[in-house]
Amino acid sequence: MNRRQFFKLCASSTATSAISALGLLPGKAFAAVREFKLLRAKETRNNCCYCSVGCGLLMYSHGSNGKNAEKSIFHIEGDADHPVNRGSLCPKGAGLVDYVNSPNRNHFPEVREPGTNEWKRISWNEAFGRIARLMKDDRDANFIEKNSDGTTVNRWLSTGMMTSSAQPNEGAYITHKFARSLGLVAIDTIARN
Amino acid sequence: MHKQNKILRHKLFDRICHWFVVAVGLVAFLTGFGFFFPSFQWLGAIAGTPQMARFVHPIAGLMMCLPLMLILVRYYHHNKWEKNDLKWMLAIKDVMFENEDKIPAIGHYNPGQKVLFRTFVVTSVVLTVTGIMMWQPYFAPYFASAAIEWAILLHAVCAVIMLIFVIVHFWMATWVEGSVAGMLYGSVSRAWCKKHHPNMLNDPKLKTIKQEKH
Amino acid sequence: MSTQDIILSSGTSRLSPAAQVRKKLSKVAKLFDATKCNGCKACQVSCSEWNDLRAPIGEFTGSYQNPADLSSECWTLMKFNEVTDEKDKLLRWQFTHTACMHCDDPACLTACSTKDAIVQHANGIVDFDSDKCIGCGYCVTACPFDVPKLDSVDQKAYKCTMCSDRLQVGQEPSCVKSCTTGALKFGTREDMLFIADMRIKQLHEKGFAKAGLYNPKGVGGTGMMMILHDIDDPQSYGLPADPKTSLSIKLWQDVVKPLGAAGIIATVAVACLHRITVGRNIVEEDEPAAFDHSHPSKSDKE
Amino acid sequence: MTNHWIDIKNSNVVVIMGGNAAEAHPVGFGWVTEAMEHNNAKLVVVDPRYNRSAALSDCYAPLRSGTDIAFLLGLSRYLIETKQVNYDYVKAYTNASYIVREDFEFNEGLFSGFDEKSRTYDKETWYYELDEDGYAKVDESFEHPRCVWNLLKHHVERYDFDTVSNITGTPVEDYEKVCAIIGSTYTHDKAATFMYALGWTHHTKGTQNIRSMAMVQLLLGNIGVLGGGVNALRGHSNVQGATDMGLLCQALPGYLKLPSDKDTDLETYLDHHTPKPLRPGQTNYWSNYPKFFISQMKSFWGENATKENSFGYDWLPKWDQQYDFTKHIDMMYHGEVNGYFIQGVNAINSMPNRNKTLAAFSKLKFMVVMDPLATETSVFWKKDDKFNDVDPSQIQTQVFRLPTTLFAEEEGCIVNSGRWMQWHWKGANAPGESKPDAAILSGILMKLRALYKEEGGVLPEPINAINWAGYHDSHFPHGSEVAKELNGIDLKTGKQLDSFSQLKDDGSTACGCWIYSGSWTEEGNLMARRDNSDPSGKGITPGWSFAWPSNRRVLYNRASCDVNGKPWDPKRTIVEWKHDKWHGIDVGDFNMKLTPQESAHPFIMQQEGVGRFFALKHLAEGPFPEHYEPMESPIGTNPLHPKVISNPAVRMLDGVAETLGSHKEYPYVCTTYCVTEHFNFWTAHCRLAAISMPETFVEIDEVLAAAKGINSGDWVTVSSKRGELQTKALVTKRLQPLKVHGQLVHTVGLPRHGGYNALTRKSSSCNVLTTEVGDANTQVPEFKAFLVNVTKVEAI
Repeated sequence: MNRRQFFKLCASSTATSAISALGLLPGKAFAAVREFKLLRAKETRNNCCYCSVGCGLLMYSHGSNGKNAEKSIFHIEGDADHPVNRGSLCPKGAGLVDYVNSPNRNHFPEVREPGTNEWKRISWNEAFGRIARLMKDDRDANFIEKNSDGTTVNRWLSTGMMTSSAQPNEGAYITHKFARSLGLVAIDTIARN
Repeated sequence: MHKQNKILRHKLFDRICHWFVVAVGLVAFLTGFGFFFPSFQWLGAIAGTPQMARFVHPIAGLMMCLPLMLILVRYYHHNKWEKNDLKWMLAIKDVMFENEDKIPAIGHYNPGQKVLFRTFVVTSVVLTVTGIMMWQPYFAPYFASAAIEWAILLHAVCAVIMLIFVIVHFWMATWVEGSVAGMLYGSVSRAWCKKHHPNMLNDPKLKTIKQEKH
Repeated sequence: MSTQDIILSSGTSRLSPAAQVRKKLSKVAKLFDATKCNGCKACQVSCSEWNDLRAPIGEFTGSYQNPADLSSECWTLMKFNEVTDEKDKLLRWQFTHTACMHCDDPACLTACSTKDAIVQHANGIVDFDSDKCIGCGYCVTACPFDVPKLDSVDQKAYKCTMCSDRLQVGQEPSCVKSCTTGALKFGTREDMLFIADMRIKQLHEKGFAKAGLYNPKGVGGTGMMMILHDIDDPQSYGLPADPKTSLSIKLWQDVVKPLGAAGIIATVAVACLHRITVGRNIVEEDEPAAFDHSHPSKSDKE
Repeated sequence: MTNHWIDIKNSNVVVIMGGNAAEAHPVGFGWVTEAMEHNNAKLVVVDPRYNRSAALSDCYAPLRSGTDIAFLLGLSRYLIETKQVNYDYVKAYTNASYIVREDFEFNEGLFSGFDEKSRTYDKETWYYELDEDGYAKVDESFEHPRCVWNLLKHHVERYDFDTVSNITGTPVEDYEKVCAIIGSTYTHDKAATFMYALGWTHHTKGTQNIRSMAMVQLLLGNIGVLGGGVNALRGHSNVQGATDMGLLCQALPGYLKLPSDKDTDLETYLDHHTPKPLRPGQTNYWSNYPKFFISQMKSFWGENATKENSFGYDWLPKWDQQYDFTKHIDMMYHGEVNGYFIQGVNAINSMPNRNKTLAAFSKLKFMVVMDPLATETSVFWKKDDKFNDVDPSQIQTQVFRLPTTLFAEEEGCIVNSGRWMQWHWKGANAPGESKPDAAILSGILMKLRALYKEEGGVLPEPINAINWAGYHDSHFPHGSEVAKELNGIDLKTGKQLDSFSQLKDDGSTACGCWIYSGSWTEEGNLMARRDNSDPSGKGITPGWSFAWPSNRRVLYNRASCDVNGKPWDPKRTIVEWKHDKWHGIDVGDFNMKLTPQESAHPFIMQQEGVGRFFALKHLAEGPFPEHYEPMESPIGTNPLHPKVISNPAVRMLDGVAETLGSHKEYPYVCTTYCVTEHFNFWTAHCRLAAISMPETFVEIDEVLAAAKGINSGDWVTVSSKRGELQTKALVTKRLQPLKVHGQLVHTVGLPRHGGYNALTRKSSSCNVLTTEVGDANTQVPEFKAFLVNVTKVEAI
């Protein structure tokens, strides 16, 4: 139970229960100064995912880094060692913990079937299988091996890709290899935008 | 004990009001005294926690002041200033030292009690008004900070005055034996009246009662 | 936290002063330089992040200022004011880092109704102990900067702690750490005053003739000092011109309390003395009257 | 960025124009305040809005959105006329002395070679006069009438103060102040830096905006020196990396080119893309193109790339025209596209012209959205009041939404604007079943391989040949494996390469991206280095991460000293020739084995090794920048040449011209931007950000607001030819009407953070209004200057 929840509990009991219920609360529940919350928390270095200043981050997650603790990030602050930001962060960076833990994160592969109005949870295997099927059908039907001059062009124009500009280089390179090996030309990135 | 005829001094409704005021007033005092003298915050422990004391205090205060004002309205006619009153006041020393022969005759209430009455009128009204102004979180947000600050000051001043007068009231009531019984059971003896409020016996509306027990 | 680190404490009389062994600790301060601030709100967000505060998501109310005001869940707020310079008619967008000023002579602490609920640490930080706070709201009304706010759920007062939890382990406050332009600085008060002095000289050279340090004497100086473009017009930043503990609070604490105590004690003393010296006041004639049957009983019910 | 973030502290004048660093790059802006406080630098902000960068400026000048070129060419004219030019630098390191072909012309807004029908130029004449050896002719005396210097002088002559003010709306006194401050850095001991971002690129002439500035910097001698440079602040955290990785329709990693139909075979392709030097003795670094390309093919196809099959050259798709997203969405709109992958982009909010994009998506057969967040894009088929007015039953698109990890949940390298390749580590597991993008694409690829094996099909060879064998788990290539692959390996010894200078064109080296070579050598992962020491005190931290290329922090740094290797300013020494050797605080951007005289051509990636005032054939609309009005001009004319109003070479897809509004119907200039509190559409999902700015709005100046009876907080309708949206008004002094060509032009400002599927208040995104007309070279859409009307909503 964190401090806020504790307050809420106190408040709800104030509103709903009798004097005696509150009388049971320990007299010295909290010290005047809050405990420093990062002691011994697992610290990981990272870089901000927003703009290209590339500020250094220190991310703090629950657990000792032991195998049984599910690490989840509860605090992110600037890395004072980083030569560019020297510990500082802009408001977006300072609020990163709520981005990582956003209630709007996607959790599972889902599909929306044509004409329907809802998501259906599917397995990764099903997702990969269905996407590959759709791709192959389209590629086999619309792949252009030679242009009108007879030059080998090997392009596939009826499928395209809008790629991420926040994933690491390594993911981006995999993306590039994936796309070009299939013959995709129409790949673009939000670098233009 | 024998049955005796007694004189009705306080009607049942007024007595209930009085003791209700005493009870909630005690709660208001215990929960409120710590605000003024934080060293006595432990008095508020009767509410459970200091937070609960803060929560209870304005409610107890209001529950005290409203019946008190009701009593005050009902007792208004007993507390009109009379001719003899000034003489009595001047003879206060004799009153305190029981020089009975030198004390001017007075009625249902003596001028000292009338002063007490007036004090309670003023303080209860001020306490209610200022108390509401500073009542968090329900009313205070509607008032300006400066107004609330003065309300806090006035509230404290009135509370202290009221407390002092309550002490005096208590002191007098316990000193003048028979008074407490009068407020408890409503009646006082004819002799008690004669000694302390002789003019009361001249009241044409005077009522006597027969009591089974003392 | 050791009580020896507390040099001022609410609700205590002079007869039982707080421990002061560590009074020699140097006081710390935050220096906010309005001339270097660009209103990015990093301080505001990192404050909420560090202190685990999440104010409700509000709505646009005609300004970049969001939330609209400080609250129990927003301890630091950037305020935005568009000001036109009288002299050269140039527009100035003024940003005010609004948070607790950590006064040396804190009105909130003076006004506080509760023992130890507001303390001043040896480093000068004014801190609320939410455990002890009873929610009377006296600090809310007393603060000349309108900083403390009651929480709507637990009814306790909250405000910036200057990250006393970070300070305790030797770190700077979260807002200062995040500040992107260096408009917020943290250090000993001596150092902050020195830096402020240098900076103001630099500003004077740059043409800000009225630049100066906002460190109001009415509250004994503050643990958050501000460099303003125009020290003669703090109101344009949303700051009071002459903040101080109000007369009513002073009267209440310094006059009414001792007088009241004296009055109560005197009354009780006189009563006791009277009782001892004068003795009982008994109506002796009462006993014979017991046999008086002249008046038949009547109902006392009205 | 040619320089890097910390280097801003060395500047004497910082110009923020075409960007808003304080709001979009706040921590980077911290280095501006550093320069102002410790280097007594002056900050100049030129922007249509008095924004949070302007709030701290020493000098602010408003300008009408879309007129930056006039502003900057006027500045060039001022510098030349007042002789505030760094002549030593201009003579030595620019093409000012080069002689241009005789048939090159500029008349009434058009350069020679324009074809009215195709709206394109035949660029033949935009070239130097060559001598018999194929080298460009020069005139060191600058006397030749067709030397670049004289052409330039003539070209900018028209941009006097009044003309500029008449076009830009900038009051002359403000303009003069800006010119004087920037001009002061022409001396050797002063440098100015320009910080720009989408404010310059989001235009139909974005590239020329930047060129105009680069020309100013060349005149002042501010490129390649500490505190100077051409500094694109860049947008997303790894947009630099995404560009390095060639995630564009005509690119390959490392700024290599994807072959086109004209590159019929490997030999032709290499010939087309390997430039010849234009002056004797030039480094002409692109002459190494074959080494970079063949090594990349070895990385792509592994052992399947052999000399016999031209290293798999034919497996690469070839382009016949530019299939950027605007074009591809147009194809989608016309029913020519069946499938679309969207990876970490909220396309429905980001693409220009939302209504068209929505219609286009609705025609897809399938869409695959890979995103950590539940974006509006993934639910484009779902009705949401007026924000997304669709009928799901009518949309036959199969949509897959695949959860991905985000930065905190994966390891790898991202590249900041200073080209620092910074390695980051995983701090937590992603929620639910999320997978990294690399794992998802690998999963699909493996399924495809299986399907092709089972069923056969069209050209399965490249799908099977693409090199996945090097990854120990073909379903999840790890960051470290790919990073090593990008660095490159000597296939004979199996050792990591130290530098791209070791690359070979015979297939004996493999390297994914030549510019990244040196980032993961036999010494280990250099991107993970964390030594923040700055021995020179100039902000160069060679032990922190790895800056491509070759850990070089300031590009073109040979230009920081004169032809003889003596620094222009001893306080700004980067490299120096001393005791017959090069010394320096940074890795020299030239062959440090050469003598100063041999290496005196600092722009080594250019065929002639010098900075170009005259851009040859590289840009679509001319070798010199010229002021053209935005496609939607509030004055409806071009005061310089009424016959050529807007960019003549702009690409106009069929049907787009009809979606452009006129100033009679839509009289106000609208510009869109980010505010400090939000990052595009991402932070709308972040509670702390949503609290600090819960709702979007439109900024309106006081004069316009008074005329329309609008108060702050009132609901208004903003409409363009393409759509309309309702939002609340913010009436402010920070916007002011500008006097342009005899009329008062009002600018309204619209933050681009609207969305309806997040934590912030529901609102429409600004792309409801914007047009897909984009820059003639890069196709970046016009988000900064388009026309709208504003009306008060009486009841809502």
